[in-house]
Amino acid sequence: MRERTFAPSRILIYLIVLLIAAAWLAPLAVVVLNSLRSNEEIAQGSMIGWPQHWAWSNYLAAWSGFCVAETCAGIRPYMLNSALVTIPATIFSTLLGAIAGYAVSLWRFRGDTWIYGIVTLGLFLPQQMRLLPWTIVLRDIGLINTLAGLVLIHTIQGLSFTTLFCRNYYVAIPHELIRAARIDGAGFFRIFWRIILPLSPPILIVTVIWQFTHIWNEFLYGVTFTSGQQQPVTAALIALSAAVADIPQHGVQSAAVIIAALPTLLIYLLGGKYFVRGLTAGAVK
Amino acid sequence: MAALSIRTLSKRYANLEVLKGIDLDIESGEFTVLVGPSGCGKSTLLNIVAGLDHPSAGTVEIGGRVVNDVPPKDRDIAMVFQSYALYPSMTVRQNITFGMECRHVPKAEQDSAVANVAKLLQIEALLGRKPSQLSGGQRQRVAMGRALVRDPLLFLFDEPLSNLDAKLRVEMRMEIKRLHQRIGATIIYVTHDQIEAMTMATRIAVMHRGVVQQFADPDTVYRYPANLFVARFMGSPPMNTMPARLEADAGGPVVVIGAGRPDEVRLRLQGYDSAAPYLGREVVFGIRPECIAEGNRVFSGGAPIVVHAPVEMVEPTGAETIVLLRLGGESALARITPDIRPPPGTAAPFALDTRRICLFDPETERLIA
Amino acid sequence: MAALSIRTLSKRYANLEVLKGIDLDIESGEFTVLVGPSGCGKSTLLNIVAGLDHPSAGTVEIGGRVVNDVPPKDRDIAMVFQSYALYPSMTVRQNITFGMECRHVPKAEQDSAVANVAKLLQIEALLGRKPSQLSGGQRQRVAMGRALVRDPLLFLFDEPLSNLDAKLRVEMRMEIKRLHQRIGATIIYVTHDQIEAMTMATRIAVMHRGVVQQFADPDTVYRYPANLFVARFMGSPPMNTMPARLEADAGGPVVVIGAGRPDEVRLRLQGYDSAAPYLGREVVFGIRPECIAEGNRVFSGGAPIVVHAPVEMVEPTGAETIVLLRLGGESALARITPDIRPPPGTAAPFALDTRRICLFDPETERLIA
Amino acid sequence: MSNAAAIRPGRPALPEWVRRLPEYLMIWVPLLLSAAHLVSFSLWTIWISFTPSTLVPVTGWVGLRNYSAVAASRNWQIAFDNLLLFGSAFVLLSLVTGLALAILLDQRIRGENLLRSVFLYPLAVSFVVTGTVWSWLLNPGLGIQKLVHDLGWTSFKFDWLIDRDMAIWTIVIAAIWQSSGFAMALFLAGLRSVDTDIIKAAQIDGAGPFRIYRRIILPSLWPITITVVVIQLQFAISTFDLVRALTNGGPGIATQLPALVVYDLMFQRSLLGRGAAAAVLMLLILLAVLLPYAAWRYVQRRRAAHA
Amino acid sequence: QGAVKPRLTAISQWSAGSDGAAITALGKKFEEKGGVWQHSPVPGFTTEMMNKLRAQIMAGDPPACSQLKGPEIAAWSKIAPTVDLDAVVAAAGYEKVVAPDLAKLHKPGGKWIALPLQIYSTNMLFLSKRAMDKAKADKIPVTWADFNELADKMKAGGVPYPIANGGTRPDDGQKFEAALAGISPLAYRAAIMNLEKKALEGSEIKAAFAQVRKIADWMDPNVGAQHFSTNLKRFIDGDMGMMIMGGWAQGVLRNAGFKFEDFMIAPGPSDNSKPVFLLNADAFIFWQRKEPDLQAGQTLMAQLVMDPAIQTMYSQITGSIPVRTDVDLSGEGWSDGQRRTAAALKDAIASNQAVLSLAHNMAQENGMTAAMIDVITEYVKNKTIKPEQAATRLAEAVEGAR
Ligand SMILES: Nc1ncnc2c1ncn2[C@@H]1O[C@H](COP(=O)(O)OP(=O)(O)OP(=O)(O)O)[C@@H](O)[C@H]1O
Ligand SMILES: Nc1ncnc2c1ncn2[C@@H]1O[C@H](COP(=O)(O)OP(=O)(O)OP(=O)(O)O)[C@@H](O)[C@H]1O
Ligand SMILES: OC[C@H]1O[C@@H](O)[C@H](O)[C@@H](O)[C@@H]1O
Ligand SMILES: [Mg+2]
Ligand SMILES: [Mg+2]
Repeated sequence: MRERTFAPSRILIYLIVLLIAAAWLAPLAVVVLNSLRSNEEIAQGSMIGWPQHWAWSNYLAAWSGFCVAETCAGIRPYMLNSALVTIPATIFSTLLGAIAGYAVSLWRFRGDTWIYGIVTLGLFLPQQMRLLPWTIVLRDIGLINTLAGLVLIHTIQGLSFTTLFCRNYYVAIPHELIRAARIDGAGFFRIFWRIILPLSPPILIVTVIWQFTHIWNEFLYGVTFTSGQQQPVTAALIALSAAVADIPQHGVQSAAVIIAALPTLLIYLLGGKYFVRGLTAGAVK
Repeated sequence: MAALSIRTLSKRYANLEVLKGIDLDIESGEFTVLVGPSGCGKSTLLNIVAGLDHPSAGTVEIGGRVVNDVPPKDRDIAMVFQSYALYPSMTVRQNITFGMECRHVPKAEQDSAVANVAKLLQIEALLGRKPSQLSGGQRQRVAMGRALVRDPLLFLFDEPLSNLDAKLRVEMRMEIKRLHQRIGATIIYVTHDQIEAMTMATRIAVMHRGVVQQFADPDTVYRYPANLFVARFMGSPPMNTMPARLEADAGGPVVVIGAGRPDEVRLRLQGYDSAAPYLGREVVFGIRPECIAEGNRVFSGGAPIVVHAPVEMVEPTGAETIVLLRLGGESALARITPDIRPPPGTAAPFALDTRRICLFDPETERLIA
Repeated sequence: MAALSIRTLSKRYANLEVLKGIDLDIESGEFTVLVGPSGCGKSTLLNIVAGLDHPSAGTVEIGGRVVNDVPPKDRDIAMVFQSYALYPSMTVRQNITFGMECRHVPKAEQDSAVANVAKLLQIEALLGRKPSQLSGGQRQRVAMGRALVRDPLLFLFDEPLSNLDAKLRVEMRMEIKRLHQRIGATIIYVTHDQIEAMTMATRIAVMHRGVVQQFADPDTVYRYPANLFVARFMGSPPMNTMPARLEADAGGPVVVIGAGRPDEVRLRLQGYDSAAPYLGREVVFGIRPECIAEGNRVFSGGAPIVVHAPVEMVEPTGAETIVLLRLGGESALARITPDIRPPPGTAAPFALDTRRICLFDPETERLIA
Repeated sequence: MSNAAAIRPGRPALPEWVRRLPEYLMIWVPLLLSAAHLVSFSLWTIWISFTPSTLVPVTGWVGLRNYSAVAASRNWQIAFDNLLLFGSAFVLLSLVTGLALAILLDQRIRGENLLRSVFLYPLAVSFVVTGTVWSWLLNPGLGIQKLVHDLGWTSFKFDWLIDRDMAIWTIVIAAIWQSSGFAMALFLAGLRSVDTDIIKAAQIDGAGPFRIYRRIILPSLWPITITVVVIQLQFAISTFDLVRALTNGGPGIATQLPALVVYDLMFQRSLLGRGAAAAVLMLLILLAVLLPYAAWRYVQRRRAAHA
Repeated sequence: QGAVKPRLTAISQWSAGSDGAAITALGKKFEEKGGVWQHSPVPGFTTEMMNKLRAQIMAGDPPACSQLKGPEIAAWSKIAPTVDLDAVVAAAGYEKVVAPDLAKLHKPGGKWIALPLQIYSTNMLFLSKRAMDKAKADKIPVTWADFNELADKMKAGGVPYPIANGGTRPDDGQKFEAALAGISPLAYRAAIMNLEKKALEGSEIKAAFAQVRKIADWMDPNVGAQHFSTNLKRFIDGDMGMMIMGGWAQGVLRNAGFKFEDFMIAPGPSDNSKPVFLLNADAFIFWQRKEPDLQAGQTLMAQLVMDPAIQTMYSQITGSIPVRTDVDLSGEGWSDGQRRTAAALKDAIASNQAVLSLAHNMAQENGMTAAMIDVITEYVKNKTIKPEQAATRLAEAVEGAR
């Protein structure tokens, strides 16, 4: 099974794994290579190719050069917008999900299964369906066209995932721990803060990774509920890719894609190890 | 004054009735041991007393006040959980002080309390460690420390020594007993260990299927088990029980095992007057393994009855020898001195201490005498 | 022929040496019990024998063949895991036949083998169930069945009864012993239960910190523990050990406990000739609790030495009474008959069986005599 | 210890519920907000599906007209068929791929950490980017086919993207690339939590690696498999950005999917009522999948409780 | 102006390329006039722009002005109050210089509420000079027969793909509308603009589909769903011959650095030899706001949009032609193609052959358009569908979407 021997079968395993890994990396490789080719070069050859002249300028253009209408600042300002939405929404949805998951799994209260069932159903509700209702809600609470509105949307919608995964993680925590703390005189919050939270890093990493990438990559709400200079980075990316009134800017577009994906890629690279570990305890039951 | 009164307490989970009308009165300063087979409701009872679970019916009184609606932290209880339930992310010291922290005890007071308890439990050197860095026995002591640092009305211990090896168990047992004697605390203690139950309790409550079968001091429980369940549950190896007839004879009542067989065993009884109504009827005869000894054993107070019985199996345990023998065709275990090992397949003489046998009604399974 | 030979076997995990040069020769048909405190390397040893783990150095021979490079399935071993390790997705029957299926045993043969084993273990009614639908004891028996259905060179049992309650344990113990007697299998059996070790083994291997401390038959291990570790590990309560002086006296060697104290205890020794070089020196004196009995106990073969000792604590366990007393100022436990309960704080007479004491070198901690 | 004192008095000044108000708020507010938004949004959509709303929501009642219009439309029919095909192919293949990857990674291979990241990283990338990049790779005139042609093998053909019958498979490919990593992570977690003693027992029983996987490990992955299936299924049903960027429903309308139809009806065609009807139909499809799952879970729990 | 500083909040989907450049230039002018320009580009598709607009309207916070065109102007004007522009329009004398069909679209209730900004014909014919050379042709095709003949010649002359084109939904729609309008502008008007049942079942529709099939057969199948702009280089290189595209392609070509010598622009084929103009006009709709500065901004914006200088500037960036028929295109900065387009528009109006583009949402509201394009795009991509079948489906689709 999990043995380290040197048999031909192991060589075969390595071969297969490396082959699949290569296939998995191919799209990334293509984007990286294209980010270093000029638009003209790409237009002449295919989308797959080795750069003839390293077009580092693509990155400059992508980062701070290209124009979205009258703003010629590349994707830089949009990155900031995305961060302003993604970071708080990730933190809020994770924290609230952790508390909700904790309450549902370890405290049991009247109606908890119902509430929990409905909340998890949220994973399945198509988001196209929610666009207009959100419009009405944001209007009524005066948050339309604000980053705060987006933070609210992503926090509430994110609760479905974070609650589900935190609950599944917390049900594995022995109830005795909570009971001991109650006997010790600790209340709901103190138990959460002092006992549950210190045990949570693996699952929090899973939810943070998940929430961060989903919110960062979201487009529909991002463009609908923000204006002008507030738009998220996905809007800038789309401006580059869906520009009909221009010849394709594949080089710059690729560079922008890479830059825009850096935060999420980094978060996966750094947190990937814990991702599997966190799932080991959750999601499974 | 009763420190704890439980009245017609019952608890049901969905379609499972876990506790069925429990009544218990525990005096202040008593050391009550709760025993019973797995799943009989011991932990459930403890949890209800602690306020961690709600009864379906009945009341719990602590110190004369009904506490059904009092949250756990206001019941003034300390509890040690079977699983230790140490807070994994806290150090030993923090584990112990957490309760005081919750109660806003001043820092200086916390420190001196920890110092006292750590000294008592010999865990001074461990105060800075996390639970994961402790051995089983050390964890156990920390869990204890968390309870002992307080001065509650009631201690609840749920199988607190179950995970220790034999040596450490003996040590801890002594320590708890000493503690009880010193501070005179009221304690309810769950265990599945016979020796613990017998040695620590002022009274033992034997539970089975959500009902208290017997609540009495250890000697009574051991010597006069209220019914067959208690008889067979207490003691290891447990009491030998077998069908028998009670016959009247010139000299008084006689228990006949394997009546009519060539190897029939007849035991004359003395002082079992309450068995009179059963004369001439079937009974269940019970005798503890230690009441069957090697043939030359002298039991205090009278010459024993000696029978020759075939030996089926012999188990020397070091401190004694367990022998599986046949009494009137029925299997029985005997505990004899370690030096004697009768060869299986032969017959050997065994001394029976008939002053300490039990008789049960085969229908009701209750103790007759 | 040795069924299993282990030569200078060692195993290290990173910087932790778990096994340190183990040598063991186990004869065909032997029932070897492996005991030792938690973490001493018992399971590791079993795993290496089974081929589930690789030794860092040394060899394992089974049936005369070095098997270091033989995969587990070709070693002809059956193993019962401490955790049962039943296949959760298979029925009881499938769990039992899985090994035969792997070995392409014909269906008819599988069926009859299952039938035999199921009858033996009384699990016929359970064959269609999944492990999750079984009680602990039933699971245990299925795990057993999986091993017993085979006819291997070697059985390995890793604490197979550890999760059972006292009653079931006794039953299973008997069954395994009977099985061993019937099929004469070679067995290595890990346990932390004293009684199991003493009653089942033909030889006991006591391990401590990756080293075999003693490998001998149960009586020898119990009676002549090779060193203080073994002395204190075996037996429950364990052997009393205390510092003492060995003095020469007109009548021969005398052990003096608490020399010079008013309550000094002097015990004359008989037949401890090998202790001669220690005359006039400090030794560690060891006596088992069952060798200290009530004053009027007669030990077979000779009048006991009777001492009056202060009683500190009394623990009636039902079947006997454990007494904590002081011998020359040193604590010691005694096991006396259940009816006698000397009041703590007073002095009482105790009979000492001096034919069965042990003396240890305080430096090397090895048995002197 | 003195027993005379009764239980220490609590803080009688504040009733229990007031003292616990913050905790009630913390539990209930987020959960209720979440549940409320889901319930009310769904109800709102159901209501809209019975109104003649077009550009913006309006009141009115058109009965089932929106539903019949949706059901009768070619787009929906194609989308529905596609969902069956795409859904089952994607779920099955990503399951198999994820499992295969997990098993491979479970072989204690060197560089596991790196490889895990390689299989997981597509999750970090937005669907829009995935769709765009795969549309480059799969476009016969730009991507793989062109590359192979340029390398000299001119008869090579890989033009699923522009082939009506095969285009749906390009979405399958991209979706698998994007999300099998998640399945892998879950399966790997599952494999890693199989009790090693059980595997050892099987080795002792004489089972080889293949048999051990087939008979011991894989059966124990059932619960995880269900989780993976449910999550991938919801992914399949709500697939939207990816198709939009990869095929935009084409060639022609060959790769329509329900989520795309909903969006198209609601926002592109400004037929809110019909779009809502399509959304409700989608929800019904979801329920058709989830209800049996919920029932299965319920039975499992019951059985576990009784065991 | 005077008291308040004019301010304009605007939404459009023009974010990149010549579209982005043009609106940016317009913004500059607005600012030069002392205004505050607050443009919010919504990248992506028209749908996203509309989502944004709808959200703002539902929130009671519409932009002062937003991009919208064709029949959608009428539709959207029903959901929120718009600005009555009659006075400014009258002041500028704009009505006189706007084609009447076009003017109608921008005053749905009889009052001006929106202003067209630029005009494209969606059926312009772009010819690659190099491909023409390969085919040894120099005559610009006038009818579909000419067109087909030239395509054959190109094929024979070594142009692998006589037709250059994109494969998006509007691209496919354009092929059809160009074919039908070129075959019979009357049938187009009846079938597509007026949705007359008889016309929809007429033979012209089938003929148009047949012509579309020919066009599709001449295209590189690998184009798939790419934008037309992906293959502009191949077009210039003579790898591809002709492109039926809106005038904006000129802007894109110029923006990409190609020269006027490399290609020619002419009105799309017309079987009666008189130019057919498939009208596509971008416009701004003005939403009612109470804020004086926004109102001032709206007035300023309206004036700018109608200003011939601004329209000139705008069209020269994007490749469109001005809405105003009185702008002189003979001067510098205009291409032959634009001049031809302008001339064609004049001729087409005169001969009643200026019709509204279906593919670019001028002829019908979005729902109807999308239903019709569904049929067309499927037909283009699926060569097993017969023209007759397609015609039937088109009629059915119209019924279904009504
Ligand atoms: N939350 C629950 N829902 C349903 N049944 C429960 C629940 N908690 C406990 N039970 C059942 O109640 C019975 C009593 O449980 P309890 O934990 O009190 O047993 P116990 O006597 O402490 O056993 P053990 O000696 O094994 O600890 C058991 O049969 C158990 O399965
Ligand atoms: N894979 C491993 N890596 C590092 N240390 C290990 C590993 N496996 C076991 N050990 C260590 O080796 C020692 C011996 O372990 P082993 O399981 O053999 O103990 P044991 O004697 O069976 O104990 P127990 O009675 O508790 O089962 C322990 O200290 C354990 O922590
Ligand atoms: O496809 C690009 C073109 O689409 C047309 O519908 C718009 O009116 C133009 O402004 C735009 O440049
Ligand atoms: Mg319990
Ligand atoms: Mg072990």
